[in-house]
Amino acid sequence: MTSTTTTRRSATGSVALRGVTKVYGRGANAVLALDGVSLDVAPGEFVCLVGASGCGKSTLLNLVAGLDRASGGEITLDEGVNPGLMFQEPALFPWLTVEGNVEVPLKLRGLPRAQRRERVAELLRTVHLADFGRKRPHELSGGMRQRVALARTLALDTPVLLMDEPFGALDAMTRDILHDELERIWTERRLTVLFVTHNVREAARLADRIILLSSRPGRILWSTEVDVPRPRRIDSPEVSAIAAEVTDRLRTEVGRHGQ
Amino acid sequence: MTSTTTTRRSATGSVALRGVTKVYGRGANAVLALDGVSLDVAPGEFVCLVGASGCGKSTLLNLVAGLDRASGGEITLDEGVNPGLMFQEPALFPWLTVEGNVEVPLKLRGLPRAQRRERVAELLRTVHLADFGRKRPHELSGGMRQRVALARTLALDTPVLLMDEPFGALDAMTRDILHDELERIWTERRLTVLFVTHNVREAARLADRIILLSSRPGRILWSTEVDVPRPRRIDSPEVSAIAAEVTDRLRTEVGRHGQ
Amino acid sequence: MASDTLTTGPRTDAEITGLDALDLAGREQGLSRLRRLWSATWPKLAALGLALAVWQAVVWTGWKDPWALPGPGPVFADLGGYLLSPMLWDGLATTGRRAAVGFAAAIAVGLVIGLGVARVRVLRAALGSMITALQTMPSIAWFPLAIILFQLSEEAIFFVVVLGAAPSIANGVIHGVDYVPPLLLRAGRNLGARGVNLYRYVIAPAALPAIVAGLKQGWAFAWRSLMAGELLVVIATRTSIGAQLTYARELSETTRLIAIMIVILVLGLVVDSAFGAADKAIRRRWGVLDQAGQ
Amino acid sequence: MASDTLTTGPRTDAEITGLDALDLAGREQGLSRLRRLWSATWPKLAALGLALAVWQAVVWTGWKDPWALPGPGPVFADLGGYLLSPMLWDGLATTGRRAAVGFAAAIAVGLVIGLGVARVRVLRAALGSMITALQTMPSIAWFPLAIILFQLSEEAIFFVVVLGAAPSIANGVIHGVDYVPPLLLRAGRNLGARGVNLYRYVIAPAALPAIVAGLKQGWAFAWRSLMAGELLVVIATRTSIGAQLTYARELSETTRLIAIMIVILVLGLVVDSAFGAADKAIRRRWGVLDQAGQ
Amino acid sequence: GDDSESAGGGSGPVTLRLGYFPNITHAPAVVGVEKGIFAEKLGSDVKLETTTFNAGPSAIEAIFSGALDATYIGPNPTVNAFSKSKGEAIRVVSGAASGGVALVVKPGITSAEQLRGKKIATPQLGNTQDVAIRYWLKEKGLKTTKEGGGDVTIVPQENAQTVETFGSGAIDGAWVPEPFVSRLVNAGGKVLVDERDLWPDRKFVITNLIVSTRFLKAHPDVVKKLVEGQVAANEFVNGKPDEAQQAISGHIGKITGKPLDLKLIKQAWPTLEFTNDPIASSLKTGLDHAVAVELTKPVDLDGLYDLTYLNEVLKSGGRPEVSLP
Ligand SMILES: Nc1ncnc2c1ncn2[C@@H]1O[C@H](COP(=O)(O)OP(=O)(O)OP(=O)(O)O)[C@@H](O)[C@H]1O
Ligand SMILES: Nc1ncnc2c1ncn2[C@@H]1O[C@H](COP(=O)(O)OP(=O)(O)OP(=O)(O)O)[C@@H](O)[C@H]1O
Ligand SMILES: [Mg+2]
Ligand SMILES: [Mg+2]
Repeated sequence: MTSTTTTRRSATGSVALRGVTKVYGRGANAVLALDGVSLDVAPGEFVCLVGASGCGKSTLLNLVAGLDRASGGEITLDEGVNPGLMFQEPALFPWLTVEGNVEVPLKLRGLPRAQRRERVAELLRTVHLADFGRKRPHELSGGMRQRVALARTLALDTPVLLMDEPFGALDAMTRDILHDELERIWTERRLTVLFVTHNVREAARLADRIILLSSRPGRILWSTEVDVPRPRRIDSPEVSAIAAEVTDRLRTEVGRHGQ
Repeated sequence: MTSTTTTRRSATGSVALRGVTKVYGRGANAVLALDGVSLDVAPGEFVCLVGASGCGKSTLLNLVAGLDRASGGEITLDEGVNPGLMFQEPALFPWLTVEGNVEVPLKLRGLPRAQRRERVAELLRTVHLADFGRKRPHELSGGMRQRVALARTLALDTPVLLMDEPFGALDAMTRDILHDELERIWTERRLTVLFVTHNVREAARLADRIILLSSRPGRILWSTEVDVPRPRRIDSPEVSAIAAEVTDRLRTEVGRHGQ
Repeated sequence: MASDTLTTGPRTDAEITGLDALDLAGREQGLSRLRRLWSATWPKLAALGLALAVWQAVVWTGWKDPWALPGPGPVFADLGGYLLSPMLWDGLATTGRRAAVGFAAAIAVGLVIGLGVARVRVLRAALGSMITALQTMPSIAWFPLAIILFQLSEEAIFFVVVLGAAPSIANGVIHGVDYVPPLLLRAGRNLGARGVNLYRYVIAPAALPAIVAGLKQGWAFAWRSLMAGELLVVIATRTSIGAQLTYARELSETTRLIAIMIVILVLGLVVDSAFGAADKAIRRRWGVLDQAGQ
Repeated sequence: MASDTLTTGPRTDAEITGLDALDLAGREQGLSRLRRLWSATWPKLAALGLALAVWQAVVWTGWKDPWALPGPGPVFADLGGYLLSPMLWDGLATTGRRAAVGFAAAIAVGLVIGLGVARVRVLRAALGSMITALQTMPSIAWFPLAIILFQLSEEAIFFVVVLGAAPSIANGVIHGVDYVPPLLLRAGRNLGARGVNLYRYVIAPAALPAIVAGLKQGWAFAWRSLMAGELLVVIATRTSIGAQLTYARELSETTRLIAIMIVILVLGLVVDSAFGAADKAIRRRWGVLDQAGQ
Repeated sequence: GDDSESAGGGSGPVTLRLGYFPNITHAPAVVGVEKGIFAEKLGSDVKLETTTFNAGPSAIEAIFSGALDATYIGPNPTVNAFSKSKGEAIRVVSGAASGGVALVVKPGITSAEQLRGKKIATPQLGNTQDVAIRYWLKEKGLKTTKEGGGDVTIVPQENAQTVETFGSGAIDGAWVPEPFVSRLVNAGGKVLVDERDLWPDRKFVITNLIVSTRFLKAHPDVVKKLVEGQVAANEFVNGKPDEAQQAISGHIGKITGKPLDLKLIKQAWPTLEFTNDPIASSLKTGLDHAVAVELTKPVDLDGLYDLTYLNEVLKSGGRPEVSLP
């Protein structure tokens, strides 16, 4: 196994994976979580990764985010890009107010206080939470918390957003609304988004491109461009049709493990 | 406010609400959670209750389940019917195995051991978990846990099933599969189901009838029969169309609170 | 398609704020401050009254001689005198200072050991269960060592207090650090917090509730060790509660003994409510206020 | 419509079992038993070795006279003799029995008070903070009351032990009952558990982990109270560890004192690991085994 | 409390609950118990139950609460028990031992003057030894204060700790009773003052026998037999010192788990005198001294002694009676 190299080019938001492999554990217990995944994400592209449990979606995002090291292959990000990562849970710091949470990455970057304030206010406006800055996370609903988490990630001022089932724990209505919000922010900021989901309809609603991963080992199985014009609606027949197609492929993949 | 009466008729599975009202708290803090809700559910009918947060969906189910008392109105269940209630979380007892969990209602009903065993095995087969009886809840995935919870509720041998967003916390694929399962069990056992959800598509996928509740106070706003033949598919255009219609009504209702 | 006949535009702000409003509605409620205070106070007063009544009744039966079991009357008379005497206040000052210094030292030691054990795998295996075992060592066993190390100085007292309280505090720290949700750690790292910053911004605040619980437990041990340890070095210039307690016993002053017990109990209540308030404040901020406490 | 061209039938069993298989895959792993044991043991042995080396080194410097600070050699020689003498075992038998009875009584009292306070709002307001305040009362303060109530019998010792340990246990019970997830309560009620059955099937098992934590804490208090309390009633025919400890000190038998301290520490370790094992077993069953412990 | 009532009930066999310390200054009690002298004198009608204590307070608490009928005890707790119960709870019915107290200091110190600026330990603030050294220093012109100031610093602490602190050099001397005198001497100390030299006839009380007033009223006959036992025990102790020492060592071993070193007993023995005279005058004088050094307020000791039984016993045995000053 050769070790990974993470090269950084000067540009914005592109992500490239070359034969990325990840093995957890050693010896008899070793799990091949990712097996030679190669993938190019263009700046500003919205890519959805779809796959059954344990196919290595989270592993892939962790590798791109730099929270873990690949066992082999190469991950290339643009010079100075530190991707922001969002999880299924908001992972807000309960001891800080909403403002405090959004302020953390700014503090860690050493921004002066006045600038921080301004930036926090702006970010909270972006996620429609301008009036809730002084609340604590537990005083908010799940959807609001996830929006705070989004604002906090945006505070990193990074062109690459990695999202690991960010809306998986929300109810359908809130999720619909957040889809609109995310789409708006993505367009405004020209972000590159790598979005992991179990939810095929969600993928069809959001993605420029859907990538289907196989399970154990995780490999790219199939991918498709989503050519439905935006703004889209999750109930629309076009989105439903794409969803149905991906669903069937996913089902086949899942069924393969049931025999 | 007159107090509620819960009459019990001799028959199976019908549920009737007459002007049911529920007030939480007193004085200035009082919240009118339900305001004169009347509803007739026929034996074997599958009714979905849809509505935004806080419209009293859970309150309504709790009242029918007898876990709380209405402030006014009348709830009528058939003689001897103790409705089974399922929650968004599986609410399994972590200190018991899967079998132990399913056995609890049987034990509480005083069934002898041999009969209990047989019944548990049968119920676990029903939910496709025959091989997992000796596992503990934490060793299962979310979808499997929810199936155990379903088996445990079925062990009550009740004709009325109350479900409070039972699949809300599951991923889309698992949810799809459980929709099929629930539909199968519902058909086999001729259950009456009162199913609460935020998810309009889910309601359109499952229901004979969808009832839309308004928020603060909770009232019946609108209802519709779902005439799509079964088996249905959640991505199908017919289901999507119904979902889209309900969504729009729901949005309007939600928007009303944003002004 | 039915959907075509419906609105399909992007969500309006009204829908977002409407959803937020519905989600948050009816979250906070509460009795008036005064009523809460009253409903928290009267059972305490009632319990106190009941205890006094039973005590007085037992004394009136003449079950024991008054010098063996004095009644509330003489005890409160003595307590009154005691409260007015400089002896109590000097003693409280000394004992309070010792408790503060000793407890502070115990916190320092407990934090260092706790962090070490929590983060260093080898230390955990080596010291982990030793920490709890140390809790069962009675203070008196440490007296000789305290004297060897610190002679007849107040440091000897602090030593005993630290040995009594530090294990609980260390356990609190270990528990707290162990249970920092890994998700928060990952979030913190992704936001740019590494090394010391990770401790400052994530681990320390996340472990705080468990640390406070450890401190509370440690206080009980510290105080008990102090009461014993104050006999170790009776610096006659400084009267102390621990010494007064023992002398009251040695001089068979049962009345005074009970008066001192009341003082200790009141102190315990005060300290407990201080910890309780800290705990509650944290829980409230963290949003994990228990159902029962509401 | 693209969807029409795809399969639309109900899910096959293969899909369900496939999903289950994927969901559960790679859950359990572990080192071999032997390696785990070794990696848990060597740091302890190393720590022990280090402590002994430092101790011996200090003794060799001649910093203190050997009667003030004996070295490991004489202490272990004495410990050897002590281990072979009936005195230790008689003492252990007596003290162990007292600890067992006292702790059992403390559990009973702690459970009753804990349940009462947890379920009865008035009792909580009346006694809640009193329970923790009682923890700070040193054992010696209870001696007169113990003698008044129980004369010079072993019950007086038990009384002191109970007063030491019951508050912790009660707090554990209160904490446990408070934090029973309301969802489980509602599920239990819906399944037909009311009254006693609700306690038997839901509340008691749900509160168990917190109760065990309370018991563990209570044990430390019980043991310390016992060490002090055993001096309260020295029954000539029954030697006890607590009495031996004090007499070793009174007779300035530093060697023996350290030997007894080692015995107490070992006992503490044994009891701690028993509680640790219980706790771990429960956590494992409950599925909340901590990340750090794995 | 019921036990004490039954003890006073009169009908049936009477139980006498006797306390003592496993200590050399309690030699008559230890020997009396070990050799069965009390049992013999009390006869079969009286059941003897013994309890040991390691400090005075528990014994007094036990007497107060009716858990104990009689106990051997030092002068200090005697006075406390008497005054705190307003003269009601107890009576001294016999003496037991005298002497056995000394000031042990570091070898370099040879005079009182050299104690200036030094730290001297006593067993407890305000107890007999504490008073004794303060009074002695006062007479030598050295000032002490209750607060530990003055020319010599007095450090009250447990005797066990005194051995530790003397060994580690934290104190320069101690005014303590046996066996701690001998232990300090063995640890390199030197006796500067033998307290006997400060008293008339070299006699002062170190241990006496008290009974609870209630028991005394209910069972004067039993008390008399107890006193007979005490007198007999003292006779044994004085008559067969070797055997007595052996008994003490063994008995202490049974209780503390380690026999008291026979050499230590032999070393301490000559400084003690086992007498039935409670030496009431020394108690009184000690109290006067305490008042003089401002450690106590005057206490009225009237009625503390009830020596009628002792004198009856002594008289019937043809020994000289003792009298109160
Ligand atoms: N720390 C780890 N140690 C060992 N195996 C791991 C670890 N993390 C993940 N795995 C294994 O690697 C595989 C991929 O895991 P990963 O979490 O990336 O999957 P996923 O696609 O995110 O799944 P899910 O949909 O359940 O979130 C799984 O089989 C998992 O069991
Ligand atoms: N125990 C209670 N005390 C006071 N108010 C309550 C209580 N339970 C519910 N409410 C209020 O009653 C209203 C209805 O609550 P309910 O939980 O039934 O809503 P819901 O439709 O289930 O909402 P959700 O979609 O969030 O689950 C809400 O406004 C809520 O704040
Ligand atoms: Mg994942
Ligand atoms: Mg609800």
